[in-house]
Amino acid sequence: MILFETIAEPVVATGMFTWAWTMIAVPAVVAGVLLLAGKLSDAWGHLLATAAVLWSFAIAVCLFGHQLFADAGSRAVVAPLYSWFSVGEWSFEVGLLVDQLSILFAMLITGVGSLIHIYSIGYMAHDERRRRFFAYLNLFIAAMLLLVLANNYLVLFVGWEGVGLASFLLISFWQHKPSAAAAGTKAFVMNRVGDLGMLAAIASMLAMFGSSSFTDVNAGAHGLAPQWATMIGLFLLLAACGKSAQVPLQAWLLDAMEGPTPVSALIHAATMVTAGVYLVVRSHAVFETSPAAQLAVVVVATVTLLAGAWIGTSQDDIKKVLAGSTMSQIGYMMLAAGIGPAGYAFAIFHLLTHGFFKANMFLGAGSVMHGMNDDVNMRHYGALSTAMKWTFGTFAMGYLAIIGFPLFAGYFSKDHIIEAAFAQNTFIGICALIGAGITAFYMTRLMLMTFFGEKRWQPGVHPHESPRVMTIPLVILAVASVVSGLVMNNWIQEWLEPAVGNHAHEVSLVPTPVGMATMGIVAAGVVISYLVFGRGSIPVKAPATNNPITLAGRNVLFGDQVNDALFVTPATAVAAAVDATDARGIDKAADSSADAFAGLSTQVRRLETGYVRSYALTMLGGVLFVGVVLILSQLG
Amino acid sequence: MTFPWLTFLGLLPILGGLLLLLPMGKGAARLLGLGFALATLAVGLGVAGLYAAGADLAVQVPWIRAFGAWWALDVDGMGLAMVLMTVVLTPLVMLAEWQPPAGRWSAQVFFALVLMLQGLSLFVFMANDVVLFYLFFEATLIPTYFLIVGFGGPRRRYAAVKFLLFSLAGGLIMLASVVGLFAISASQGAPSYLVADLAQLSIDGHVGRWLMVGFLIAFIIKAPMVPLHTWLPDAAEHSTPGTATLLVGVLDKIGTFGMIKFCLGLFPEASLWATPFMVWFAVVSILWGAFGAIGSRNLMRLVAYTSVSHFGFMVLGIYAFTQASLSGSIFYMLNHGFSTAAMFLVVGYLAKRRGSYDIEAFGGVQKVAPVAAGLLLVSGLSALSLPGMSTFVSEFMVITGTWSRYPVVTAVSMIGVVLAAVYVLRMYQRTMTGPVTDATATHFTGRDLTGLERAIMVPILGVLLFLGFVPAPAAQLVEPTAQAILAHVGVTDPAPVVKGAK
Amino acid sequence: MMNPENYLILSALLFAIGAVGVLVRRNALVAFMCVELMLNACNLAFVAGSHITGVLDGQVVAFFVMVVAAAEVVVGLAIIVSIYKTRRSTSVDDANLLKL
Amino acid sequence: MSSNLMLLEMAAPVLEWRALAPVLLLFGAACLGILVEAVLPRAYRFLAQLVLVAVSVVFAMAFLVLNVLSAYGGPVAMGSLMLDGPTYFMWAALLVFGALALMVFSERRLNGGATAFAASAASVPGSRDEAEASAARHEHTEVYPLVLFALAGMMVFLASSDLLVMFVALEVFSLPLYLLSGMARRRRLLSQEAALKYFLLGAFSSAFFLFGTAMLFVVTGALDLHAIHDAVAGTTTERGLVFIGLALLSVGLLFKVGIVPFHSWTPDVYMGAPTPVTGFMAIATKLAAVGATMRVFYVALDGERWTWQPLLAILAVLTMVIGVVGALTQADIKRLLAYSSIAHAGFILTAIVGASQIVPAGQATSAASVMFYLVAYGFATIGAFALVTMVRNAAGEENGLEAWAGLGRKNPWVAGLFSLFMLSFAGIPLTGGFIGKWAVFTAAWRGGYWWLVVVAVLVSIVAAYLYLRVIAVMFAAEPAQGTFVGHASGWTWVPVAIGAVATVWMGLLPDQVMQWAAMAGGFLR
Repeated sequence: MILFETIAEPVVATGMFTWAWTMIAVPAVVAGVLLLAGKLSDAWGHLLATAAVLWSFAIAVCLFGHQLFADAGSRAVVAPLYSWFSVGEWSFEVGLLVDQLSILFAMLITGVGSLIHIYSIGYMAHDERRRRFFAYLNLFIAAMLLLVLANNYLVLFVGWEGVGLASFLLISFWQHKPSAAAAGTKAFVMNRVGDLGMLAAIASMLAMFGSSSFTDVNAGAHGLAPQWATMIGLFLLLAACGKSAQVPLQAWLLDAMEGPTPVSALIHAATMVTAGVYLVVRSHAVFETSPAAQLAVVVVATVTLLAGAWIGTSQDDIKKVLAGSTMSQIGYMMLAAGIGPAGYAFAIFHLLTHGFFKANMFLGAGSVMHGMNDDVNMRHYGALSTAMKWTFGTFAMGYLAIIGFPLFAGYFSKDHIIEAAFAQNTFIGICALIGAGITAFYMTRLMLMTFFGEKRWQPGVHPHESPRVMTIPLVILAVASVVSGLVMNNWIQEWLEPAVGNHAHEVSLVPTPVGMATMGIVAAGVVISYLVFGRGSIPVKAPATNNPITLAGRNVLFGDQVNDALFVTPATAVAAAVDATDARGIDKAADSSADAFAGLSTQVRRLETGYVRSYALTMLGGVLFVGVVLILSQLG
Repeated sequence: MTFPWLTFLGLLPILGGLLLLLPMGKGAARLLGLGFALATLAVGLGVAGLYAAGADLAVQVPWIRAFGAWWALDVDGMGLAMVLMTVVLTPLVMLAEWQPPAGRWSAQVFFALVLMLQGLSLFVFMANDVVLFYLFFEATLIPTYFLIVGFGGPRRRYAAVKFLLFSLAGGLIMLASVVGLFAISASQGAPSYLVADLAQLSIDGHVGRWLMVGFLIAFIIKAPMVPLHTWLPDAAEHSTPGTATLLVGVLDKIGTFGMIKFCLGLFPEASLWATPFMVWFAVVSILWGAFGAIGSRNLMRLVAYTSVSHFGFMVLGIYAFTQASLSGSIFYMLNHGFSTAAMFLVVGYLAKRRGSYDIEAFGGVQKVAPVAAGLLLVSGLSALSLPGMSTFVSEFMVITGTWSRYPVVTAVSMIGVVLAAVYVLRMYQRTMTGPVTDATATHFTGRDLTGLERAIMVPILGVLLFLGFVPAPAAQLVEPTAQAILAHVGVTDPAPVVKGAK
Repeated sequence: MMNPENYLILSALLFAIGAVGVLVRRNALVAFMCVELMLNACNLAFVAGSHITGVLDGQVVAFFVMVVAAAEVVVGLAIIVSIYKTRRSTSVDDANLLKL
Repeated sequence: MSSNLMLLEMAAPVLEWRALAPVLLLFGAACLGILVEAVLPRAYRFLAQLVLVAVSVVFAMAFLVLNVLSAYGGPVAMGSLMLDGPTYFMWAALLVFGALALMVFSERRLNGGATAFAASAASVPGSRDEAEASAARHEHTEVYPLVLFALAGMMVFLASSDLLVMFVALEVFSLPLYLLSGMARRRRLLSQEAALKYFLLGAFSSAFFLFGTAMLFVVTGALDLHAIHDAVAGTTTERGLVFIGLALLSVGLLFKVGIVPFHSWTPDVYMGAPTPVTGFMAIATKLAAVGATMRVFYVALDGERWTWQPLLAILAVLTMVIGVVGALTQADIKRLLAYSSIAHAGFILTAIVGASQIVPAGQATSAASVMFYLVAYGFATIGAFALVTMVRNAAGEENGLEAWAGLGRKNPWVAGLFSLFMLSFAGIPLTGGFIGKWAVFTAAWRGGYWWLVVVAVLVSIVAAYLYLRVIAVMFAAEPAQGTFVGHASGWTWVPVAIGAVATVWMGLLPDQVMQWAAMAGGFLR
């Protein structure tokens, strides 16, 4: 379906919109200041950083307000900043596109980002490197905003890599832990694999269109040869897989939980990992030109949503359960994005609600850990609902939202996706449905293991509620988890239509048959989970099992093993082979040719016997030689 | 006649170097050396200013009349980029090597050799006559040899000889081509070694190919490309960081510089003929170098191997024959100089404290020397071409430019981008992170980088960051060279496939 | 009268004998005498050549060569005698310190 | 000597005194030098010889310049000598190198007040005679007249356009060199052995030269080169004799140049001879022999070029390879330089093979390239051998390469200058050696011998290692015990300095010398 003509050309920024760049610049500059100023800024660094994000948030809100009251045709605004470079026929501008899609992201990023900054003031209070943490967070905010506000793929890519860097820095923030350092490296490298897709996509766009701006690509996409449309689509999908931890590039996300919990909440739940979804939606014109690429997205998404859920069922680490859940939920978003125009708005819708409730739950988990001496093993929790009332209450809101309890945020956003999936393909729909059930199962398991049942606290642990600076963000996010679905349900489709070219569906609060089925499945999941985990006691050590499903889940579906077997081991072997070839092949050849010359030299020197008569003989031989040569040259 | 700025620019450091050979106090020698380097920097910037103002800087005086060789100097965008890189890096290297390693030759000699090397390199980048180029091309080897032999690590003799022999081998093969050029030039009228005159001859066919191959082999060794690269890791490992910086950052650029100026400039037809081979050759270098870096157990070797990989990208860009890729390659040359300098110098700082370049010898440094670790990370990020660093822009130009002509080749070469992340971050992970080892605690506690060491890094990283965000000046500087070469070769960019998209 | 070319053949033979003599004789004096024989073979060739071509120069050359040979003898003997005084041997094979 | 049967009356020979003045001055001075030895007391001989040498060389040079400036040339001495461009150029070069070499001969400070020559060459080594002569501070000032004879002989040799004159000149310059080789003060056994070998093989080779001449004479009835050229061109029947003549003649010439397989004497003689003499021989003999070789091949045998070009090409390859490879593992510096001189002869031969003789005005012929090469090589050689005399141990000169280890630390100047000369030998740019190498390769390629250039270039790579090894030993190795750099006087330092300056000058601004060479580039027939 060709929908490009519905997309309005963005207007050039005026007034408030000319300030848009400060959203990015202020956190970026603050990050630089904090890093360069060093210890001088230890005392006030975190406050400055928080202020910087609040500034960005304020701008985002103002712009959003501006757009709300502008007429639909002039909502999308482009703010050119400067010409980055140009070469040949290609020119690369740095410009911001503040349209209906990006402003939602900007608000999510800065809004959740602000809350997490505030939360972190408390969470990281005792860390001696807190200033550095805030600098990295600000760096992330700036890069993420650049990613979503860019008006062309290249600048997007800059942000894309920027968030990758920030993610690396923050995952391995506690560098003295080898596991954290390794996790950071792993995340960056696997992201880089995805980045190849991005790079290839941009290169293809340049080759195809001579430009990488969204406008040009969207306008030209319908002219693509099918195979190139598919190629570009697959490249973009690869990029999205890397950033959004979709199968097959999913393995880094669980390890990324080595980072401080606010990082997990902000980057690896609410914002960065959803960038893949943003990319696919942003590139809708390309995908619409290639059904094959769309199908690939759908397949990847479905596999991931099930895989993530599967992982979530078997992990004991609270953050890893949430991480599995994140994978799964992003799978839903990707699924929606892959479905096509029918799903774009739902993808973004779920992305936003997920941003709220998942951030909420991650911060909640952080709060729990804060009270449990940074223990993450749920088997050491239990009965925390009384010890941490605020945490429990807010976490419960998030829980209800994610399982899709009626009228909570997830109820709207996820149901729409499942419905759209059914409309697309029954099998996919069933998979999505099953995923919802599993989600309910593992989230209930998490709730039960953490907040209910008997105390399984380790000696010396005295759970306590977190300080206000941490609970207030939790409350705000909990509220968002509850209401955001209801607020946006009717509005978002229409709002996004000019930006992503979706079709507005009629949505109502009354459950459709699919919605009813979903509720039924979710209820079943909750009940089964209760039957398994709610009644008996939970062993403090994970019981040994031969159940392949559990084993696979605990081992993250053997993603690391697969990567090791397919990539790490061969790469190591190749590196060793290269080393050996250089040392024992090329160098040996060079050295032994030197030796050969030395040997030859010894032989040549033997001709100098020291006997004058042999010299004379050599001369006479020379005379004969000369004669022979002369004769031969006459013959020839 | 106007003042011969270019001659002056090249002679100034050489004179300084010769002056430094006279006996004098150590302190005075170093200050004098630095003074000459700074003066050269000033003159270099002045030349850049004149160039920007559109002044005609060309010098052309008969040099060896019997052979039609000229003392011909001129700069184009590429030349100026290399000149500026050289004049900026030299004083920094001097500051970084203010105290040469104990038990080696004196700082005075180091400074003298560095200055001579600088002057000779400047002439290489400015020479507009093939013989003149060749003269300085080979002459740079001598001070470099002594820099390795006089100040390097335990196996410096082996490394220096290997370096010199590989380079000389290439250079002498090139000499055969230089000689051949004369024969052709002389047979077609008055012999002239001026690049412009030779370019007019359009030497095609078998002769052109063979002559081109002679040049190419020299530049392949210089650049260095697999399989003629093994001298570089050894040379880097067994020289001081400052020497390695000049060697890899400046001297090796002559390889790619020469490919553009001489292979493409003099033998367009033959260069096109060599393209399929060179493109794959470049890809092999990219991957080989990257894997070599991954397998390295020594920091200097690692950086050297990364350079092999990066040179692969430069060569790929050159032989893709698009404006983007070629401009990207030239820009890459500039960036790589700074990026490698950053890597080598930081590695040098670390090794100076630890007393070893072995990766295994480090661990947990970040905890006790965060600034050193941070600078290593930033340098590493520039090596892996992170956006925001100028290296990204150039690598992007190379990749996208090449893609528009050879998508499959480019796709294979892009594996190198991932491997770059692997070798940089693994190195960082193994040396800087993790628990603080005993050795680290002993050697690094309270010994984070000094003010001078930090100050040295400022201009290097500053250039990388500035050109990362504002690459336009550099891109504009190098693009005319790329355009001229492509026009000379007679190749135009592939047009966008989808018409009217823009 | 004999064919003058026979003289050339003779001179070539003498020359060859001289050359082989240098190769096979160990005594420096004898070896040197063989060189003299070669020179004289040349003289013969010159004179014969003079006869063949009818140009008198060849005969003149012979005189020059004799003088040169005499000079060579002087120098040669000086060297051989001095080395004999040192080594008490005129075998060229004993003079074998300089090699390789 | 051009007379024939019809004209039997004797005409008084016409001699162009002014043209021949350089040669005659040297011969005269040499004869006077002999008289000095006979007449003056020992104490005054050294000074007197120096004065004689200085006066004769300076005036010879002055006449030479005068003649060049007044474009005075052509066949002289009844056609037996040809004063053409190459003659003048190489005469000048010989005079300069001869003068520099003689300065090194005069060095006495290094050796505790004695020269490098035996106090009494005639006395038995280790005998009382010798000890007494040493104690009495006797010295052989005969070396000066000997060198003057050799020098004059060389000048005649390369200028002669008559094979008989060439033969006589060959002997005139060879005989003094045989003697000089045997006069070393130290290691006299080696020195005498060198003299013996040099003499026997030299005499052997001159016999070949003479027999070759005879063969050509038999065919052509002529001795002067021009006539031979014309006659050979007209000969169709006696080709066999022409070839024999050509081959044997080449042996005599190539022996002096040091071309493989006629090179065997070189390493032994270079090693055994007193170092100043080696230095002198290394350049002067080579220069004269190359000059004469070119003259014979280009003037007399030009018509046979298709015959001898492939031959010389093969010999060039052999020579380069054997010279370079043989030097690779040498442990004695003089022997190493001897092999190196063989290699250089090979490089020179490439240009001779190219035989590009007719080029547009202002460009370099083969001869011009070769002459430039020789000059560049000569300055480096003089300097290098002068430096070799300075590296010593307690007993005297130390030529073992391992004993040179770490010389760079002990005396950076000596090691640095020696490295400069090594670099010039290796043909590294910024030295005259590079320009020379480039010039000869160019000449070879121009003559169509591009494959020879490729081979030469490949050999140069190995050659570079050879010289590099010496530099590495001096700079990179730990200093050896017991070796030191002796304190030399200006007699050594001045030639070194001149050599160094000229090497760099010819590397950087070779135009002037190249112009001279190019102007002198053609042999007159």
